[in-house]
Amino acid sequence: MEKKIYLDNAATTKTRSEVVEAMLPYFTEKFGNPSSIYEFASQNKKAVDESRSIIAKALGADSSEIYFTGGGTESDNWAIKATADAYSQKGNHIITSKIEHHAVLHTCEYLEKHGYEVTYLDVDENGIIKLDQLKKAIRPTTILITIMFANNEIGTIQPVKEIGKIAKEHNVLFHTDAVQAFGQVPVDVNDLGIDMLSASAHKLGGPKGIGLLYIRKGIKIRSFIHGGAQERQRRAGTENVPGIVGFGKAVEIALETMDARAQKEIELRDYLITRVLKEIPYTRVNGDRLRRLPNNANFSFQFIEGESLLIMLDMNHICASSGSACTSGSLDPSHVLLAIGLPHEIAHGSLRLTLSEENTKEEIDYTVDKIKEIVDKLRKMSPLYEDFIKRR
Amino acid sequence: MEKKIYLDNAATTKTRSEVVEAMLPYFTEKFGNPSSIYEFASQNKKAVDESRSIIAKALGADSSEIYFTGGGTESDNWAIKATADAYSQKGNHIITSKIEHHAVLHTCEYLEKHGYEVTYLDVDENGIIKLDQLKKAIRPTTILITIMFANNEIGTIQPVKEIGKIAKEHNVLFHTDAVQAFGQVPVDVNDLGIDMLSASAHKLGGPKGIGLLYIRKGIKIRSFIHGGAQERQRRAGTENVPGIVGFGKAVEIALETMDARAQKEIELRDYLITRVLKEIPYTRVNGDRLRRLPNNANFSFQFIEGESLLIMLDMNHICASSGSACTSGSLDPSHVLLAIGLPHEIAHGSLRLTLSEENTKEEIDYTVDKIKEIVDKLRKMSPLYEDFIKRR
Amino acid sequence: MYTEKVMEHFSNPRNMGEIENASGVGTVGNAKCGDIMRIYLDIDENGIIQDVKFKTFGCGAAVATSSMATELVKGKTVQEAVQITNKAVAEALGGLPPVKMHCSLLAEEAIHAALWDYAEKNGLKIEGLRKPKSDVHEEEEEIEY
Amino acid sequence: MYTEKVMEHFSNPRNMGEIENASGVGTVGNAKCGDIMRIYLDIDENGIIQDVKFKTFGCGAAVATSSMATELVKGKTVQEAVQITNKAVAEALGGLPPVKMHCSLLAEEAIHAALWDYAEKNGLKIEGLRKPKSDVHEEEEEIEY
Ligand SMILES: Cc1ncc(COP(=O)(O)O)c(C=O)c1O
Ligand SMILES: Cc1ncc(COP(=O)(O)O)c(C=O)c1O
Repeated sequence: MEKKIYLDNAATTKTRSEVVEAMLPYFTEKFGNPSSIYEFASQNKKAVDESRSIIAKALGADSSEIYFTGGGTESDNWAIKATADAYSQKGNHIITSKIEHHAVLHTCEYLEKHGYEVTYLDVDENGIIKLDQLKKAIRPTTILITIMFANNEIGTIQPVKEIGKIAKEHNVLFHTDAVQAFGQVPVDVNDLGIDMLSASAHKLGGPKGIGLLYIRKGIKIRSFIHGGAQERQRRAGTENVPGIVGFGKAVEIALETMDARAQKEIELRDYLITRVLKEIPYTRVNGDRLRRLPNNANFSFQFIEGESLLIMLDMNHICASSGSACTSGSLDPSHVLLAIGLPHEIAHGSLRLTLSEENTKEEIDYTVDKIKEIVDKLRKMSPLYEDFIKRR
Repeated sequence: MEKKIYLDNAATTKTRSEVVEAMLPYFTEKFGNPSSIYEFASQNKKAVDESRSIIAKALGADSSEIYFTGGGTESDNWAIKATADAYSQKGNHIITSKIEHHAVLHTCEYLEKHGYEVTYLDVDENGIIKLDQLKKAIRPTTILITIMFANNEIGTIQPVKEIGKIAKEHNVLFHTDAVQAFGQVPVDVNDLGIDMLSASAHKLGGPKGIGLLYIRKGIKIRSFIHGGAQERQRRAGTENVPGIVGFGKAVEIALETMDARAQKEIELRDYLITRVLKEIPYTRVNGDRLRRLPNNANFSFQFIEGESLLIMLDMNHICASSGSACTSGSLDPSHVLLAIGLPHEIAHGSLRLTLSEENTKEEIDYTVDKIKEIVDKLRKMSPLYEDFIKRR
Repeated sequence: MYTEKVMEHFSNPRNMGEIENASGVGTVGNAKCGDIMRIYLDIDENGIIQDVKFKTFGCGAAVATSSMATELVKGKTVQEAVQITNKAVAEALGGLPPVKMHCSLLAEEAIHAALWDYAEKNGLKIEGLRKPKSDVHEEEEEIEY
Repeated sequence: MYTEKVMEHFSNPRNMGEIENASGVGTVGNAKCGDIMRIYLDIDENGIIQDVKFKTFGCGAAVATSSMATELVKGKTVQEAVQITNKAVAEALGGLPPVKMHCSLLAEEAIHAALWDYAEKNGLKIEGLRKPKSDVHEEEEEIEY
């Protein structure tokens, strides 16, 4: 098999060809600045508005509540820092979880250096926060709860609606990083009681470098990026028209295909998990088996190290990840896997496979065969495995 | 003439077709996340690095000093806010000018609300800052001088090298917003003594939504957008690979064609200015006649209002601007025109035409004919003109 | 950003011009804000507005509201003209963008200013008529060309 | 990110395996950091390393440096083996990424640990030989499967 097998859709997705097609006219033909007054540019303003309304509908939000950004990371930074700034009169306490993406964690750490206090909630062995602990963590000075919708490594989906309810009861704003969830599972901001939500186009078939922040009407957070009057004066900078158009198209398709896609991915994923668990000993699946993104499988293979596994998979044209892509090159094992209670050595030996609708059973079979072969090879090479066998 | 005449290249430029072509493979084929470990994604890392090195060379900088951002506005915000943050021990004073883009001005205003002090330097009647005033403005607590390279409305180019020298003499960091200058005129960060520089791809034939901040080696400013370890841990967020590749290609072409382009644009622009001044009475040119961007012409037509003029030009398929596009819809006259000493009524009657190499003499002739016709029509409608004539 | 009706009135403004020896002339707004409207009224002995002209320095909406305002007062009695509100002008144009609503206010004021001038000249008192707020010329500035 | 040479040694590691009744065995690193290296030495009566094997738990660089280290010590005297530095290992591989340089240090340490074991068993003192820093097993953790 010479063709590459892409199993890293949580890192980024292929931009759909329909999306690229939708974007193309906005580079060389309809290239005007949407803020310009003339007809030629106003068609671009219209295109931006159309995208905004597609996306608003997908979230159950109003168009005026959607603000385009340069990506999910910017959205997270904006939501958290601007809330901290705008509500500093009320308090200086923020609640988050130990398994957030670094876009949230490092932003919280930045705020800690600037006089804010942050509570990092624990998660259970499946990666779900404890609602009791959340309730207890709320103080009179708490201004924000920011808990991710679904985890990028282990795919666990949080009890978002319950969190929204608790936030509302305590009159605290609730932001959720839905970068991995939006487009994969249904998200309705009103039903779920979400006040702010981050998303990123490239995780759902759209282009890189474009994201959004949903801000519920009435929330008085200010700009994070100051300048021109774009995005209703809340996010300055010339609008990335092709990116916004592409984001809209990608969301449109993602929503239309969501059910069928999820069904197909869940079937393939469960087949993958079943085969791996059955055929490779000393292996576990990380994350909740039910409350989980349709396309996420995360394994730990005892006695072996993840990077070696990844490189060998790569030699077999299989693209996979050992954790979040952003931290590869780092020597620390994933903070998410440690938070769910894995010992370091096990955390080091983990593998994330995230599917798309384009993957086939044939690809999965080939992948499992290769994983089996490689795990076997690496275990033969492993002093930990040697000790384990000898001790038996 | 049915074809549109685009004379608003300072608002945004058409993305060059070569640029789009360079970007295309990175959407649907080489779509991997550059932070991923596998071969398939590492080609994207290479593409990003190549772009970075093209751009570094164009600025006379080292590759490791170029950080990609989501646009010029983000770059300005980053440079100014992160400097304020990182050097707050040294002082809380920033020097800028009255004619900066709102990306700088509103960021400075934000900092003023957070305990920083900002001096807004005056400019002379051509829009050039006064070096004496700059020197006098420097205090022991001054941590940053941020003066734009070239103005987006009147095209005036600042004495950047002299500013760099003064900054260095006083051991103050010097940031310049070169969004309008980069790609139009030569920029060498070392020769000019620039410590930080903002640029934006869509102003030089690249795509929207991608910019850069040059940060001189050794300057200890921190991240503005926190999260993953991208951009040498200084700017988090999945890299906008197609955008970065497009930016690199656009810079490559902009640099190659700069001399010929500037010559052509200057010729056309001077022809335009000469005809307008000769044929339309009660008209002035704003900005310095020599220290000026090659493609910028900015006029004030007495007794008439700019928006009416723009709409009528638009009816004749001519795309133009009355100031910075970001503030259209606002009722205030341009802060730049007021800063160079224009009275409000004159500032209201101004028109910015910014050329590209694609404009022709025929287009310019048609445009001047139309301006003449429209100004005449609007003056006939103007009570100010009526009073003026009667008073004579 | 503008309705078709606004664009139509902007492109083909009705009643643009001056009236010599007008019964009443009113000028409102100022150059600083970027809009000045002047309305000329020709009112007959029965208080009916026989003719009306305007001159406007301002944006597209300013021109269109001036044009529409003159259309609305033409042929009306002075009493009727006083009743014309900025909303009526805006509505007749199919609406205005929020940032441009002040133009319709200016048009209403310009009618009042012209009627005020007419009332003063003739020693009349017209019910509902307001004194115009300011004179444009106070704020004019000079520049060398 | 790796050189061709690193990839070549990673794909086809030399001397992978165990030696029964080895003259010296050394294990360094720990699972927490994600790398463990174990080196087996078969040393003859003249102090010449006749055979060498390794086992490694770790990243690509860890495997490749282990493989290269075994190549470098094979056939050498004990005294020569002590002189092999991490730099030599890294250079022999055409270089390592900065974040991976610690792997070559680990390889150097593993050689020393195995030689230390050999020296202890035989009551020898080898010049330049360092006592290995830590034992991996101290830090091992348990998990239910
Ligand atoms: C001088 C100047 N600075 C900053 C910007 C902001 O750039 P961007 O719109 O790409 O964020 C612009 C253009 O809008 C500009 O002309
Ligand atoms: C959960 C989560 N949050 C935030 C991000 C950051 O998004 P982006 O890389 O588009 O800035 C990512 C992906 O990298 C993610 O998976």
